[in-house]
Amino acid sequence: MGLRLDYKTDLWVDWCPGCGNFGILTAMQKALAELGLKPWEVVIVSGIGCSGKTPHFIYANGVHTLHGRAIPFATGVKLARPDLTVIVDGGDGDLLGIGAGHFVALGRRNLDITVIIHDNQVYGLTKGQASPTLPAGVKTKALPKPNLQDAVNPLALALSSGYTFVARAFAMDVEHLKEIIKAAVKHRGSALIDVLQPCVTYNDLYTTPWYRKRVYKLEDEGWDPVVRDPSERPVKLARAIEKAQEWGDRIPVGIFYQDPTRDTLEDRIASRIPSYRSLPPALQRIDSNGTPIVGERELKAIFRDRLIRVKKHH
Amino acid sequence: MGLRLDYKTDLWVDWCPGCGNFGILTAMQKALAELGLKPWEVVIVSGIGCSGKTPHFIYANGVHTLHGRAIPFATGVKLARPDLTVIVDGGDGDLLGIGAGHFVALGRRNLDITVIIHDNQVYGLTKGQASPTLPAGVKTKALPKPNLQDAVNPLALALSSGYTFVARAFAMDVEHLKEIIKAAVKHRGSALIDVLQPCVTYNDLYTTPWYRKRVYKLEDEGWDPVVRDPSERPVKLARAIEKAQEWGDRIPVGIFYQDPTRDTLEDRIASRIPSYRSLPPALQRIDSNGTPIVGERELKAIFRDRLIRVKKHH
Amino acid sequence: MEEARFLLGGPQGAGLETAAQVLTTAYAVRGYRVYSMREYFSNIKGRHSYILVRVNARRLPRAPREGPDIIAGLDAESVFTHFTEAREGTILVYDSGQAGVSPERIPSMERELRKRVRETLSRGGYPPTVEGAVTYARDVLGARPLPLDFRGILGELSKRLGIPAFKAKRFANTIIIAAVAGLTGLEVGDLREGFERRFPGRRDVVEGNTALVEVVYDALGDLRGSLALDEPLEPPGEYFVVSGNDVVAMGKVVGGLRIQTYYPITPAADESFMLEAHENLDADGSSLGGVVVFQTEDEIAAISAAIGAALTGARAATATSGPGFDLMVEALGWAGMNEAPVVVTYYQRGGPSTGLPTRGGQQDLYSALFSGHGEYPRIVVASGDHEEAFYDAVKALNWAERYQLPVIHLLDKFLANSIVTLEPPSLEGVRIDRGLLAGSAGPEYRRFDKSGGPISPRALLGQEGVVMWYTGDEHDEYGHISEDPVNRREMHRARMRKLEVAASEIPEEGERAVLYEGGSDFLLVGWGSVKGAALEAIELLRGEGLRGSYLHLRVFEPFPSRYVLEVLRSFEEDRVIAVEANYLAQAARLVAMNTGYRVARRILKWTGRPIYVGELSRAIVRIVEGGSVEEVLDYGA
Amino acid sequence: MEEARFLLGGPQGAGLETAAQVLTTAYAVRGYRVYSMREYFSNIKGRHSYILVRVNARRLPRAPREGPDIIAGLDAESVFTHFTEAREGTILVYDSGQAGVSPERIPSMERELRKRVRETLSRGGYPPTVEGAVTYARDVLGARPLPLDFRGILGELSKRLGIPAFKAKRFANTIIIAAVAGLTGLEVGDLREGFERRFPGRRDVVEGNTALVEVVYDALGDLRGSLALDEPLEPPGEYFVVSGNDVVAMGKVVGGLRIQTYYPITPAADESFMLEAHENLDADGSSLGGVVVFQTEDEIAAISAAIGAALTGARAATATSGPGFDLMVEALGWAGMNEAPVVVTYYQRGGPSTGLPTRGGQQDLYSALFSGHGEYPRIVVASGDHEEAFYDAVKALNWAERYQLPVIHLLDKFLANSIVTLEPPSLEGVRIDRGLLAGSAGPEYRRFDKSGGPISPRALLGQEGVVMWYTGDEHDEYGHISEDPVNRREMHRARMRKLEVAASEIPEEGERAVLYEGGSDFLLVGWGSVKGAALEAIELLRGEGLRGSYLHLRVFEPFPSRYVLEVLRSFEEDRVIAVEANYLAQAARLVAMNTGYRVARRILKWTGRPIYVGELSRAIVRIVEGGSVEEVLDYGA
Ligand SMILES: Cc1ncc(C[n+]2csc(CCOP(=O)(O)OP(=O)(O)O)c2C)c(N)n1
Ligand SMILES: Cc1ncc(C[n+]2csc(CCOP(=O)(O)OP(=O)(O)O)c2C)c(N)n1
Ligand code: SF4
Ligand code: SF4
Ligand SMILES: [Mg+2]
Ligand SMILES: [Mg+2]
Repeated sequence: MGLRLDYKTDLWVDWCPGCGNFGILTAMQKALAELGLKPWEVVIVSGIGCSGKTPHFIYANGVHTLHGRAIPFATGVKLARPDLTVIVDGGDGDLLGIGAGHFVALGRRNLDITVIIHDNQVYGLTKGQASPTLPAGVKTKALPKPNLQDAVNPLALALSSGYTFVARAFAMDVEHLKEIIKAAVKHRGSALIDVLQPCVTYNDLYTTPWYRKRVYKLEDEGWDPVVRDPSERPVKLARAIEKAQEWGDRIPVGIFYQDPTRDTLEDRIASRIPSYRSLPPALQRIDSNGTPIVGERELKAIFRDRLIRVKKHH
Repeated sequence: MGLRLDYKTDLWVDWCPGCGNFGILTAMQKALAELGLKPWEVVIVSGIGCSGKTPHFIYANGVHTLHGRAIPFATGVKLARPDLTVIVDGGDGDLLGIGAGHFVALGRRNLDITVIIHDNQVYGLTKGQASPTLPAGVKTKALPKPNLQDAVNPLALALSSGYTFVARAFAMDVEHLKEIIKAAVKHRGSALIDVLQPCVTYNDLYTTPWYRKRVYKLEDEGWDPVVRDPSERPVKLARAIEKAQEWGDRIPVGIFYQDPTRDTLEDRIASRIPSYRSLPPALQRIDSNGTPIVGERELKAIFRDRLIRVKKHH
Repeated sequence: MEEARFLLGGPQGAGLETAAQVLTTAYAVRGYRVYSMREYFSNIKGRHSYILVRVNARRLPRAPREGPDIIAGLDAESVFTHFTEAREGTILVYDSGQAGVSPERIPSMERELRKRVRETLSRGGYPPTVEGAVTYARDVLGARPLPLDFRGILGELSKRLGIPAFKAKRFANTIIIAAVAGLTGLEVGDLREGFERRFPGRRDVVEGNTALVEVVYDALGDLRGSLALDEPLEPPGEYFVVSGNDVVAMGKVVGGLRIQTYYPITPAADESFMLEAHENLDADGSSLGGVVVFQTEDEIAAISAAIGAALTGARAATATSGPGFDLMVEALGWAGMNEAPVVVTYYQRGGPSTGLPTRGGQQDLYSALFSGHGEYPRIVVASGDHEEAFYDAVKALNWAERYQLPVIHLLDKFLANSIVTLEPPSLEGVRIDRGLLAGSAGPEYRRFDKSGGPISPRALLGQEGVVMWYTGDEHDEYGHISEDPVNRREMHRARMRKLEVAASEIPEEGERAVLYEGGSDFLLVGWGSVKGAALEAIELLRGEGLRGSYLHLRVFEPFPSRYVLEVLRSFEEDRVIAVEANYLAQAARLVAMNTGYRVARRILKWTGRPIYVGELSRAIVRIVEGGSVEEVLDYGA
Repeated sequence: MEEARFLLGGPQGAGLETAAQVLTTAYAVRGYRVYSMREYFSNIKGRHSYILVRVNARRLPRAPREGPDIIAGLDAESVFTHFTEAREGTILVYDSGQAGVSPERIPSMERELRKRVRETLSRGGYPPTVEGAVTYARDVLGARPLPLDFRGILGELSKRLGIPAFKAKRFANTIIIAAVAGLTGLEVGDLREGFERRFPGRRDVVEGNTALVEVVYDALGDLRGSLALDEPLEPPGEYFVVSGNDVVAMGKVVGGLRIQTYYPITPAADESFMLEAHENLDADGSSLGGVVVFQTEDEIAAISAAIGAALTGARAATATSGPGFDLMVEALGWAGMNEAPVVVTYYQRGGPSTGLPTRGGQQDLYSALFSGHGEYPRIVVASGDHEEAFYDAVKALNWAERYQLPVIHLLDKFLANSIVTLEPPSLEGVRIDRGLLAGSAGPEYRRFDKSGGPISPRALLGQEGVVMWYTGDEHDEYGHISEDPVNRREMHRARMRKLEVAASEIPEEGERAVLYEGGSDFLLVGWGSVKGAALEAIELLRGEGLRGSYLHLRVFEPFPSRYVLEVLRSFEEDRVIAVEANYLAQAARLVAMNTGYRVARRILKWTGRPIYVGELSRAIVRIVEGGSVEEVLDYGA
């Protein structure tokens, strides 16, 4: 296996034939190629679920983590190497159920990470239980009884949490999704893409034909998601949240909100640690030939506020 | 210690003198008394933090749980005894940091629980670190450097998560807070009250005088929070979220949103298990004099779909 | 013959699970005892899956065993995966239409296996095709190939039913079910009953399948009935056909469970699914109540909500496996500190981390016993088979309330996913023990009153006229925070002493450990689902003149130290062998911790596959007769 | 005198922590060795807190010891809490203005203590007042009361400084600092330096405090210098005045830590605070880089982010205590499975659950060793004192990378919160060992290549020209999911074998266990901060003719089985005594698990307070001479 720039691995992709994840995978591979990124400059971090397998199918660094924890793992990678492109892939259960706390926290930070939700309204890999995006009262194939719990709206949640780029896309419209992924990666700050992803095996309600009939593009209606001045934020945010409620006969996709006026977490760290951008944690030297860079003299200098000189002969 | 109906215990309340928690405690005690609830019909569930000690100071059942986990513990209590009044007290770190995932999940369920956030923008009991409601760039007393991370808006988060009663109050206006607590307890469904709670020891920015100058009441401006028909939801929700952004010279308190038109989780369970309301899990008989109610005959009857009759002499 | 064994393979999603249920039911209807286990990938569709079924005319088989009488493959991958498992006389059923397929044309096959298959075949000079593998099995292993023309059979079906070919294809998995059933002499009506059970109310499916069975039976020709089983010996009137997951759910219902919280995870979720499907406890038209089955946002919430419910007096439990259990650890400590009766049903799978999520193992004993900071009492009980699992589920609920502490009930994937014919369990002697309740408590009530001993009378949240407090902090008798050193010394001691009470009440011999005596040539020491393989291996070796015994460890906390040491000392030290499905021999090391006795010989397996009877007995022989001290097993695809 | 010991008490928030720092600094400036520890409630303001300080002219005291030369109370509660600790000659400093206060008038006092005080005093016929307690201490215990008029002293201060009384009151805690300093003969200038350190840049505070010291010195009159210490013996030129938290932070900086993630928790958070305050590694004007200290939303995120960072090659760690560690368990297993070098600094506090969050204990050894499902290698090292903690922090970072696994560094609250004068540690021989790196890897790179042995060459995320995969599932050499049984057998074995490599490289004797030989009358077996008390108790008993030794367990995984067994066997079995601050004697039970040797005698303490030298030595005598087999300690308020 030589280094490849088409972002494909030679593994068998073991999703069910017809699964929406294929669309997401293709869109990601194309977006990365078009962005001209080198595979080693990219880290794909995923949770657990059908969606969690995504990194194995992409020829770039892949970190397939724990259920719900892709965001914090990705956060560590990004903090240590802010120059890398870090993308999170997770299921709806993964990111909005068990991982909802991290999802909210990332929004608060505006760390420059792109989060892609594989939103299929079910727990795919555990055989079709209801996920946090499945509405109450409906009964998908594998449920013994209609769903007891109600759905959370991923876009509204992201907007309330502080994400500065919030979009929705449809997995089966690969071209459109690809463009949104590119925009999200280029955006500086936390970006969220909620991808409507048909699960052919367990979700017999929200199917590809069902979506095809309903999905329309925000940009086709002249939606302007961009915050050009911080003062616009409250209104644009509220409007985006209102728009995000639209669901039923017509389902908008596209970029709902984008605020490039906020500083990122990396910016704030750099304002405190001047060397942060040029020498981030992973790239600093810590030894020279095995000898610690911080030797006895340096230790005393760094922690001089804890060092006491003993007064002799008083 | 006899049974008391003023909801006071004889423990020393060990918060710092002047702490906003005293206001919350008094408001709760008064609200419970005015609601005419018996102490054993009420369960106060808390997390860990200065706020977490609240149940010990209230003469009613108290469950002081783990950091961030008050909501799931309370959920278990309420599911098993839907007739009890269950109130959650938690810190901002507790409910919106480590517990944010549960906070979101409760909104999705609309279980009839009241959640009170002791919002002091700091981690009180661990000595004043930044909490998830402290804005970026500010430096409260105990921080070595200005805060790196940004604040989440508790109201917007609650609204996006599905809470059907969302309010804000000021700890030092006990009468107003008390009324809001009463309204929240009476509301059927998940209720959130974000209480602005000055921490005199660690929060030298958002102090009582600071708030006093800024706080105003929504009801004084004729704000109508109530959803009277499901079709009103998207608009009222968006307006409430927009209103929740207001912060600075003027800070609104009061009920931002109330939607009594949604069914609760208890309603949905009762629609599946007919005996749920009359004989909830905790009140069912499981034995008679030590003999299981489900005996050999009943076991076969309940699981008849797994029972095979052997064909003899074929 | 007394017993028949068969292996059915095919892609995940093609109906192997159905096959296990249908076949087990069909044999049960005829009064046979059946054990069937299933192997599958962490994948929804397309990867290889198989079931291993043992049907016996006399008694319930207890473990997987090598040497199938039939290997039936739905696809080429099944043939490549299993042809080396054939032995003299094994009938190898395969699709003659796939004969030319090579491993390279099967993308779902794992690299490692593909490589091994190529090597095996090329070493023997066989072509790397299904044909080659079948020929290898015939020539080298003595198998009897039985090619069936799947396409022709389905064509015949579509003709008989008058349905288009693509619809007929949906019944494909029934070809191998029918082949197995036909070879062993099952009647069409028996299988039909299996399909009716599996697809209640779906007439067309039942009809289609039944029709296909007839077509296949025809295709078998002379071979039909060639592996006919003996008539079953005095079968009882009824069997439950249930998995390990199912029996735990049934035990919990008998034990009075009223709230089950869970977050989906393999191999635990099916238990909750079973409970939810039976949430209304309806017996002959009258309602005995209902079980609330609640899917939470994560495992932290699952255990927390279960504890909250337990405080109100509802019997409450949650079920999970390793990754979920890890997340429950903090709240488990809260339950320990607050003397809350909660049950965690812990299904072990292949670890560490996500590991082999659909495979099995016994790696989580330390985790169950020691996870969590601080010291608090817990009871840990491990089940060895379906029957134990049923009764243990009841016991766990009783112990939790009697000793007011968390009880961890350990099972594993091998048990959870194997389906057996179970005689309806006797409930004679099964009691509900709610422990010490403070039914008439009043305003002076103190939840943690230790004046009467380490176990305090328990009032319930919501009980009229009583108020109480709970806190994870060290507390006084009222449940209010206390940091006083003297209070602390006594409270901590009182909590820990509850385990001594439990130890004094739960017998070591028979309940905490069971010795199956068969002779003193060797002693196997095992736990959990090692039981089945151990007992069968001992029986097998008895035929070869080696007489062994099995010490089955059941309760790890409180540990049956006295009895275990006594048993161990009654055997020659070099004849004592630990058998476990893990790397560390965890139970054996716990024996050392508790008794000082170090079991020096061991047979271990950690491939994620269960221990087979044959490989175990061969390993025993190598230790007892060959002087080996450690054997690592790895049978099974 | 060679050593002075004093106890200073007062309400939380009134400056006891400041007192510890100021006094330690002041004595250090004079060349004394100081050990000071602090007890406090889980409360921000108002509950009782105290520090215990030992100042020695010759060598560093290692543990708390009974019999203070001075007990100085800021308030009445301090007197009630500590008067029974006085012994012959103890000077009891208290506020004469509080003489009439009774326990009932002190709401912050815990019920249990209030009751004990009443009982003690009434049994002796003393009134339940401060006066009564002081008189009791004088009459019954031989203490020397030293009443000071706090109000008068502060009045004098407000006069001297020309500030209003309420402002003068803020300096109140300095009264007892000054009393202690004055009695032991410190000069005003020494204390001043202490204040300057504590309040850098805050002149008014320094001036006010210094002025108050002068007022108090005047008030002491003749008693000033009455407890004067010997001149210190050859002090080095410099000391670090540091807590256990501080030294770990310093060790981490030397060890090359570049990312510390944390979620606030007592008693771990101060370590991260120390790191954050020194995030820019500036030495003499030139920058050596920076440490990113990142506060996460919870502990799950803390460990996950640390692991993520570690994969990029940044040395990464997190610090927590029990409740937080519980939450880290799942991700720790991921690190084990993925051979990720991450360090968890684990500060033990009083458990279980929230327990005694500001008190200490050694209850978390099992948790560190066994938490988490499945089997994976980890190294667990426990530090016994500040010096060990410093070097262990460096070692932990090295081992993590050398063996590519998680390393857990265990400390406890006793060590974390005690402040000592530490000789600047020598870095001679301290190396940075980054293990096997795949610096020149290319497209053919396989992260889990085991062809060269169990440790694979490690490339870093983001390394040019290299791509790699990680997964918590069982995986092949590339890091792609594999469920193949043969791959599994080998991968799991290879991971576990890394511990054998570590065991072969890290010496048992001296590094994994240390024997402090002092004679064969008894052998104490302990770990962590038992070390200090054990060594001092041994010394104390030597004076009484009993010659004992101490076996200090340092690394619990890989366990130094061979050496430990050898040492244990060289003592009479009935002279071997486990000493631990827990209920279960966890380390002793681990010895049995690993060696089969059961330590049958034990001295335990679980009140949340540290083991004192005196109570320990008395317990040893009761075992060695009195035939006792178990002693439970409970000294300390
Ligand atoms: C802590 C933990 N709990 C549960 C699981 C089991 N599990 C595996 S995948 C999954 C859910 C998958 O659903 P989702 O996140 O929506 O992803 P999808 O499969 O639909 O892509 C769960 C619960 C796990 N791996 N870890
Ligand atoms: C799992 C866990 N992590 C950390 C802690 C330590 N801890 C105790 S209180 C607290 C935060 C308190 O802040 P907040 O929730 O805002 O409550 P407040 O004290 O401000 O009322 C923390 C982190 C803990 N108890 N448990
Ligand atoms: S189960 Fe659903 S989400 Fe998973 S691979 Fe199949 S179709 Fe896709
Ligand atoms: S620290 Fe702050 S929140 Fe806590 S008791 Fe004191 S004032 Fe209140
Ligand atoms: Mg999903
Ligand atoms: Mg707070």
